[in-house]
Amino acid sequence: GGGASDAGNTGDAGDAGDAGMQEPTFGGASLADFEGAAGFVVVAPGDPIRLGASAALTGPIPEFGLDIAQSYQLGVHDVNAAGGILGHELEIDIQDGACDGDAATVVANGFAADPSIVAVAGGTCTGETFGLQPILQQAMIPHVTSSATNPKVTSEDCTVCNRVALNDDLQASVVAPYMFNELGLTQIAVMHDNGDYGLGLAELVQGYFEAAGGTVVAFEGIQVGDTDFRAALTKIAASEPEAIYFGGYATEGGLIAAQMEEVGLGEAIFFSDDGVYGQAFIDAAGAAAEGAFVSFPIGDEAAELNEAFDAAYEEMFGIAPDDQGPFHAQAYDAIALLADAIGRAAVADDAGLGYLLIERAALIEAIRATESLQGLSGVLTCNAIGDCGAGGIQIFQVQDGAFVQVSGFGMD
Amino acid sequence: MSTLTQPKLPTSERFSQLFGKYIYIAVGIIIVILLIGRIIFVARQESYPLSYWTFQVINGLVLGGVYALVALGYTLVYGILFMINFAHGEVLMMGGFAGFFALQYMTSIGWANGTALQSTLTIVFMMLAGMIVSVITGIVLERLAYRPLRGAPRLVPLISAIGASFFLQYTALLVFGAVPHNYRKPSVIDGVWKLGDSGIIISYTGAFIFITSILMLLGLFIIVQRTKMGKAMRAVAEDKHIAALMGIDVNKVIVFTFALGSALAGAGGVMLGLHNTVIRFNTGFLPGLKAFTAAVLGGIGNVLGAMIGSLLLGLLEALGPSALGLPTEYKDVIAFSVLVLVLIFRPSGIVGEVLSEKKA
Amino acid sequence: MAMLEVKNIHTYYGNIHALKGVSLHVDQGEIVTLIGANGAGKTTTLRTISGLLKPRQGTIFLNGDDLTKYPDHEIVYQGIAMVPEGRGVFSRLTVLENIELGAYSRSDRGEIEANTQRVFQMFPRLEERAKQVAGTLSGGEQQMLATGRALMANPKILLMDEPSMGLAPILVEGVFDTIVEINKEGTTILLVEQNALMALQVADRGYVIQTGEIVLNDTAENLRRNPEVQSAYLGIN
Amino acid sequence: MKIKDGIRAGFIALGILIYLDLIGLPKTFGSSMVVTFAVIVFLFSLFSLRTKPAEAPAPLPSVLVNGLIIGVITGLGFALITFGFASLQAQDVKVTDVFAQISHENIEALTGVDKVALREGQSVVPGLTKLAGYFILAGVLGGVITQFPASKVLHIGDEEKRSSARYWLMLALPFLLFAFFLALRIEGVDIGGSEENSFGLVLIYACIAAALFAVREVKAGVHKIGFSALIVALVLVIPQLTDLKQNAILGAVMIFVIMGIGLNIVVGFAGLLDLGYVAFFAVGAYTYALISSPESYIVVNLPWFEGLNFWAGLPIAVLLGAAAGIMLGIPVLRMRGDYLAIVTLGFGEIIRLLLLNLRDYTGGPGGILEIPSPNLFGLDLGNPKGILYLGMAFAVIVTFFTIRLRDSSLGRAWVALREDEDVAEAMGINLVAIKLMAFASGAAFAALGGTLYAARQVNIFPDNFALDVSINVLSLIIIGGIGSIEGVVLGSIALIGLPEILRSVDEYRIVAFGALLVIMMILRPEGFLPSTRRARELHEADLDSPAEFEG
Amino acid sequence: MAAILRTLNVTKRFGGLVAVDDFSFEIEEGSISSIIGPNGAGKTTFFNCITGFYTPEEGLIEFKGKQIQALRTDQVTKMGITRTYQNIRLFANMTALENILVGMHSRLKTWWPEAVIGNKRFRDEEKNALAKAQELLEFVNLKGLGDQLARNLPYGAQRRVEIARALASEPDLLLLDEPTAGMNTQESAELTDFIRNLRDESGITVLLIEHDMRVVMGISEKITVLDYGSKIAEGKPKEIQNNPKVIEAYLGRGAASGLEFSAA
Ligand SMILES: Nc1ncnc2c1ncn2[C@@H]1O[C@H](COP(=O)(O)OP(=O)(O)OP(=O)(O)O)[C@@H](O)[C@H]1O
Ligand SMILES: Nc1ncnc2c1ncn2[C@@H]1O[C@H](COP(=O)(O)OP(=O)(O)OP(=O)(O)O)[C@@H](O)[C@H]1O
Ligand SMILES: [Mg+2]
Ligand SMILES: [Mg+2]
Repeated sequence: GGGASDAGNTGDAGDAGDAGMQEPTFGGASLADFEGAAGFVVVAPGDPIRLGASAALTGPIPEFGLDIAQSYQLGVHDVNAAGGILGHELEIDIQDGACDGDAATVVANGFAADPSIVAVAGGTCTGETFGLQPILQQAMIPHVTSSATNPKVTSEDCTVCNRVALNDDLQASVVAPYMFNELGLTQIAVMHDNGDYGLGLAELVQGYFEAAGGTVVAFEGIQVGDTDFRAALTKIAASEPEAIYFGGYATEGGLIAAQMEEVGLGEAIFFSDDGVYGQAFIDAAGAAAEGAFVSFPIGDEAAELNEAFDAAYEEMFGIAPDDQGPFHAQAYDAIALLADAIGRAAVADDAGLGYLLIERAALIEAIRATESLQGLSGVLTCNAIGDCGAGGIQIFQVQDGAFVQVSGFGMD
Repeated sequence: MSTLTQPKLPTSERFSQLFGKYIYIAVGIIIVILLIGRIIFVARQESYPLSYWTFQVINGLVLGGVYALVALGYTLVYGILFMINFAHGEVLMMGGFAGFFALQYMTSIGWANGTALQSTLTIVFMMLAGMIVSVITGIVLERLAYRPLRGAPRLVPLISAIGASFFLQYTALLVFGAVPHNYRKPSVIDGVWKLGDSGIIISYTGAFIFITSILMLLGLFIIVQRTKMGKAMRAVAEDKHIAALMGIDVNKVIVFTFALGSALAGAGGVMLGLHNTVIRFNTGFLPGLKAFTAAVLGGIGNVLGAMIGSLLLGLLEALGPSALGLPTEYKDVIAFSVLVLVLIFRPSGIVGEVLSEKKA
Repeated sequence: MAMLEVKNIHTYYGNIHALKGVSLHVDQGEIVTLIGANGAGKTTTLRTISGLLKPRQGTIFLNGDDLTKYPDHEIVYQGIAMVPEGRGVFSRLTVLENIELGAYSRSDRGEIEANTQRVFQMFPRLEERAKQVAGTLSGGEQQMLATGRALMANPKILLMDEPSMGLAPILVEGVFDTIVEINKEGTTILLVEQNALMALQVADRGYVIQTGEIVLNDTAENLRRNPEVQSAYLGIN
Repeated sequence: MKIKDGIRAGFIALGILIYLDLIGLPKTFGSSMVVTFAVIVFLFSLFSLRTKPAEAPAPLPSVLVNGLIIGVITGLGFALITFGFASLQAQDVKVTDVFAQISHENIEALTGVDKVALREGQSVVPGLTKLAGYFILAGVLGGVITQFPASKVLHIGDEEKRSSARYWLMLALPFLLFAFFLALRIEGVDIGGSEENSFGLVLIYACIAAALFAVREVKAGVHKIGFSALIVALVLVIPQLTDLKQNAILGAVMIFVIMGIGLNIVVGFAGLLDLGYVAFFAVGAYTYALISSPESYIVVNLPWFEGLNFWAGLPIAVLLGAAAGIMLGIPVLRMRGDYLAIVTLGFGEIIRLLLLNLRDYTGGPGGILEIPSPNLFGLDLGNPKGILYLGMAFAVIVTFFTIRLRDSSLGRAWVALREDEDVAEAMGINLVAIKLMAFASGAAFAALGGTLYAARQVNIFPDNFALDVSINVLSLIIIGGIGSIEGVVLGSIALIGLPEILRSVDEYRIVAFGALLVIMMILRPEGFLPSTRRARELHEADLDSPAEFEG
Repeated sequence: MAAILRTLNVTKRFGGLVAVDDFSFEIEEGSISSIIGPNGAGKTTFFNCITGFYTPEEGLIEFKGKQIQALRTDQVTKMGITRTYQNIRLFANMTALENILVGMHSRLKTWWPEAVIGNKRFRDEEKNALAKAQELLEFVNLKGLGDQLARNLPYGAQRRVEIARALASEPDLLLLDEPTAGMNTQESAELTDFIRNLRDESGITVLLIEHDMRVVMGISEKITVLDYGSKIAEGKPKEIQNNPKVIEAYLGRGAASGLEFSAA
């Protein structure tokens, strides 16, 4: 993309030169060597460091997208409140990725065309993230997603791909044995929302549960947007499961939990995933939420940080984050992780004129080198393929209308 | 003249005749045989008890009842204006929201879960709120988006309706927020009947929906067939100009039709909320689409057809996957396939339009 | 004073100037006929009087009351009913329902009942077919229905647009017999006809319209004798 | 001008303002919204107070009074409502539970009183008084302006004579816009503000749109050929000058142009309403994906098969698309009108659901990944620019094909079919053949678009093939002008290209899209650049009568 | 002369209604014949059976020695039968010329790929078709009106375009359904002459349905009378005119038929 070398910072750099100031150098090399060069971003004094973001503000799950976008904003706000990065403010350009690969292509190309974009947060959905990746890879812009949990999102081939969300495989490998061993369930039914996330997870859970020695007596999908799942549940009820595991999101999860009783599955346990965790589930399920199990990567360990976050979020946006969506902590952490990595990868100019040089390759490496960063979702450490999610799955149960952690597997 | 013998068509002609008329029947018979075969096979393998099927029939009827309330609105409007009111699902959604806020209010003053009377009044109040808001939405829709287009070719109001549908959906998203709004069933209607040991359970809301939709159908039938307004509606449906000659205020009749359809949708929205306990900005879309399908399945423009189509669609969705031994994800594939099949053999739906097929 | 007074009306279809200042009048108890070639504007004149079209210019008075100020559906309340071109029965409704719709503008139940009986008396065929769907009636029966339906409004003046079109000769005779009969019973009639011959036989007076303008206006008797009319509309040369 | 009119106009304007308030514009755009609202009131008064051309001009006093009424109603009404919301907020009632956008920010933007102050009891009345004052002023101003001769410009003249100056200006306009676009790229020039990327794209759109109108207007003969050549040259250089994002958006526009031309055959020419057009798009995309991606079921399960490249996959995908078109065509042959619409809609859903549910073969919701992108003689076209050029080439081929068909007896037969199916058949037209031909060519083009789409996206999912694609394509051919190919291009720009620019305005985009469809249908149902034939048909009913006659 | 069209025991039912009842009939090549009968007698329905809109439940229809009762409309047209309609059914938004070109459809031989390539055969054929369409337009006295939209033409002209369109398919048998409906006396007379000329010049066989007795009696060589779907009389105009059955069922006193005048 050579067509777009005339970005805003060129003009500013020129102004600085006109003012008769000293030409900045980086490790002896002059500014001109990096200015507009493909692999580098130069931030002029007073300019912000710019991030891009793709969030699903429209499409099937706009409430989650909005939650994530607001958390990004809060994250950026907090970084700046703490003094920014090496004296520069952080700025974020949030675009609507619409939970759709198609939209993401345009969004990603927009970021790729903008030489001042250093890194990208997002996307919200897996398809959207897949849409971002090839383009960002080509442009050497690293991204961190906070909610795309499909195992394929990170891989050895993709150097720019990272996530703070946990890989579904881990979630399934913890949850399934828990059901079999701790809860003593031997016959479960597995349901999914026929979405990329829900189905992927449901299949993994099925595999692990059977591997642990249990039986999956039914495997049924529902359709997002439907609100009456009684027919599917009736069919499941015929195979008399002790529990239903559901892979999907809160609205459908809540409705399934609520409708179980109406088909005679009142005694069966409802068990679900991190997409379901949150107040939204309890609201949707009503009384039926009581006793349901949900796994989620954030444990009580980070409770205090989260409380502070929740307060700030509500203050800023007028709604409690749990009412908005499940992924705010991870979204906030994505910004924190990027800020941390940029701080490590950026180089100030030799004379301290306030210029900042960020080598894209260095930033990509810096992200992967993240270690023990305390975030809202736990302690973040990235591995070689970009999985940075806090290292544990905890299991919660709804008791008296609130989530209570009942197990803390995988905690370091 | 008696020398005329039986037809001897050239082979190619004969083939095209076959193609034209008999292939449909042949394919139809084959498909039906295959389906029956499959059902028998599955029934042997799975051996669900009878109570299971009964239960699914109940599920299907309730689902169909909801579709019917929406489909009746589609059919009414179609019957008069020959336009597909694509935004009808959104009218339902608006009613659902109104019902939700009404419920919130009634809950906050303690009526929703108060005495049986208070609780019943809560439901009445919700229904009224939902119907009023839906009626307003429907009338405004007609006035702004459809009336200026009356007399234009069909595509034009269709596109306008699609536009209105997007507009309403995303307006709701913006105004009410993206988060789902969850109904809490008022106490009188919160509960289930268990039918002995059969395992069959009927929820109060389900029964409520089914009975209401039947009552609404009857009411509609009486309005359309017996009242003066109904006669005016049918006259307007046939010819607006001649209806005007009779002294019928065509605009008033059309507005009334929209209001009637919207009221049903509003009631449907509230009942959907009560039954499935959630309303969102896009809640109207899928039921709208299904109800539209149901209306066409039954024969669009025909009130009875809408009812039959809806119940059939509901039953198909509930029973189809089990009967064919497929996962429930396939329910919509089954439903749409049946739609296509039915229309192939009965191009104007099960009950059909009353129109004659006179061609020349 | 004339019962119906049309003064200088100009009516347009989009940009097409269909009526260019038509004036005519009909007196109480008369049969007046309007004849003219295809597209001359006969139907347009009737549609304008009955309110289906709004003239851009000109006035229409019925017993001194300006009709142009009423919307189309209120015209019938003023006492004007029309038998539209091509019959225009509601083909999916039954014969009886069609007739009931004719009385839509009235609410005097007893009178309506009596009126229905009168229509059935005039057209016994309709009573036989009361339950039949109108679309399946033959052309002649549909014409009877359209006429009967218009009479149900108890109009002061009845506008008839080509009631004989497409009918078998024997039915055409029947239609004209009916027109005379209705008129005898006291209904004023403005009759548009392609079949000028028959029309001029039953009418008191007649107007000839050509490309949106009235070109002749005389008693029926005189028009029949007029050589121009004879050659252009009566097929006599 | 009666007082009643003013009151009515006032309440309508108030309704619009409240709507804009409820969807959260003040919150999003901050205090500048007060001024914007006042401008809206001003414009609204101007338009509603302006007398209709036929009537005599309204006297100043009556217009002023009515302007005042509009101002007072909007001003007081809006202030009152805002005051109500503010009082609720001050008492800590959560208004956002019902109206999600009426937050503190919203109140602050309108009254200048922030949250803390509000809770401490600071009055919002001064802020609201100011607001009401603005509105009243705007209303009166609107009334005054109507009296100026310049405002008569708002009456668009009936038949403007096309002067030669106007003619040449029209021809020059695309080039002027293009020059403007070039000027943007000169260093130091900063005309479009910070969103210069979007601004540049808008200029490109305007340039192409102007070119489309000009091509239609230009006199036949040498003029036309020369002018068209210039336009082609211009279009060919555009991708060289635009950046990645702009090219990516233009690429998407191109894909929709290809599909639009295809659907235009089905709906515009043959008059068959197809609401499931996306099915063929999906068939093309998935066919290519299945036979090319190393991750696909076919390639994985056939040890000897390594997957085809783009050029080998393309014809297969297109042929399968055409076959799918015929397959859908056969059962729906006997159906008419709305039944056809719902069956095709159902068919589209069936295809999507099958892609979703036959997960062993299609990858289900996980889609098919790593689809190879096209290559031409070693040149990698797998980037926005390459895809755009490829899309333009395909669009040209498809256009050529379509025009040739349209001008043949087949084209005439389609028109006849649309006008009167029975009579068409009686003219010796084999309805089966020409309907299937329409479905097949429409489907083939959609499949072509689908193949290109898959190659562009690299990863495809069933969700990419939902109902809204069909709706978009249908809307764009109608907005553009049904039956015409220029119309398809313009429609794609308007409905696919423009919303992309607004991507950061998120939800408002779709609300605006919906409103646009409605307004467009009311004001100009034949679209911007209709074929003359369709324009005629659509104005058939446009009569000077209270209730139109159809026949 | 040989019979060009023969029908044997044709019966067409709609539900319980027998619209055409066991109707046998033949017309000679090059003749002009009429079918008359009361409204709803089944005349139009019979036309629809011949042209393949309806398939009769019983009976055979033979055209030029081949059976056609099971053919589709377009196939019937290709064999050489075309028709006009009781209420004019032109393609309203196409020009007069385009209407005629569509009528020519069944005589055009090129295949669509040729159109796409634009080869010589295609171009020649288009050119010839256009020339022939102009000729037809001239033949029906509408020269110069080819570019008018069909719906903007005067009624009489529309009738003639409809006939030209029918002629464009080079038919051997032309079916006219009430061609003079809605015309005044003079216009009908013109059309009658036109039809007679048409037969005389090109030898086309004409079968028409008509309620205007002046037209029917003046032009027909043979008249067949239908009532309730079956034939009640057949013969020369004079015979029919005096047939008491026909008078009772159809003609009446004769006042409305104009016969009085023509006799006077
Ligand atoms: N709906 C319409 N749209 C446009 N023009 C019309 C319409 N109806 C009639 N016209 C035109 O208005 C003129 C008068 O038509 P009108 O129908 O009044 O004639 P008419 O005298 O009733 O003829 P006919 O004997 O055929 O019924 C004609 O030129 C006709 O083409
Ligand atoms: N598609 C149909 N469905 C049911 N009945 C029909 C159909 N077509 C025609 N009919 C009936 O068949 C009978 C014959 O109709 P047809 O149109 O052939 O009459 P016709 O002799 O042409 O009369 P007219 O002189 O009035 O045109 C009528 O009673 C008519 O109502
Ligand atoms: Mg007329
Ligand atoms: Mg007939």
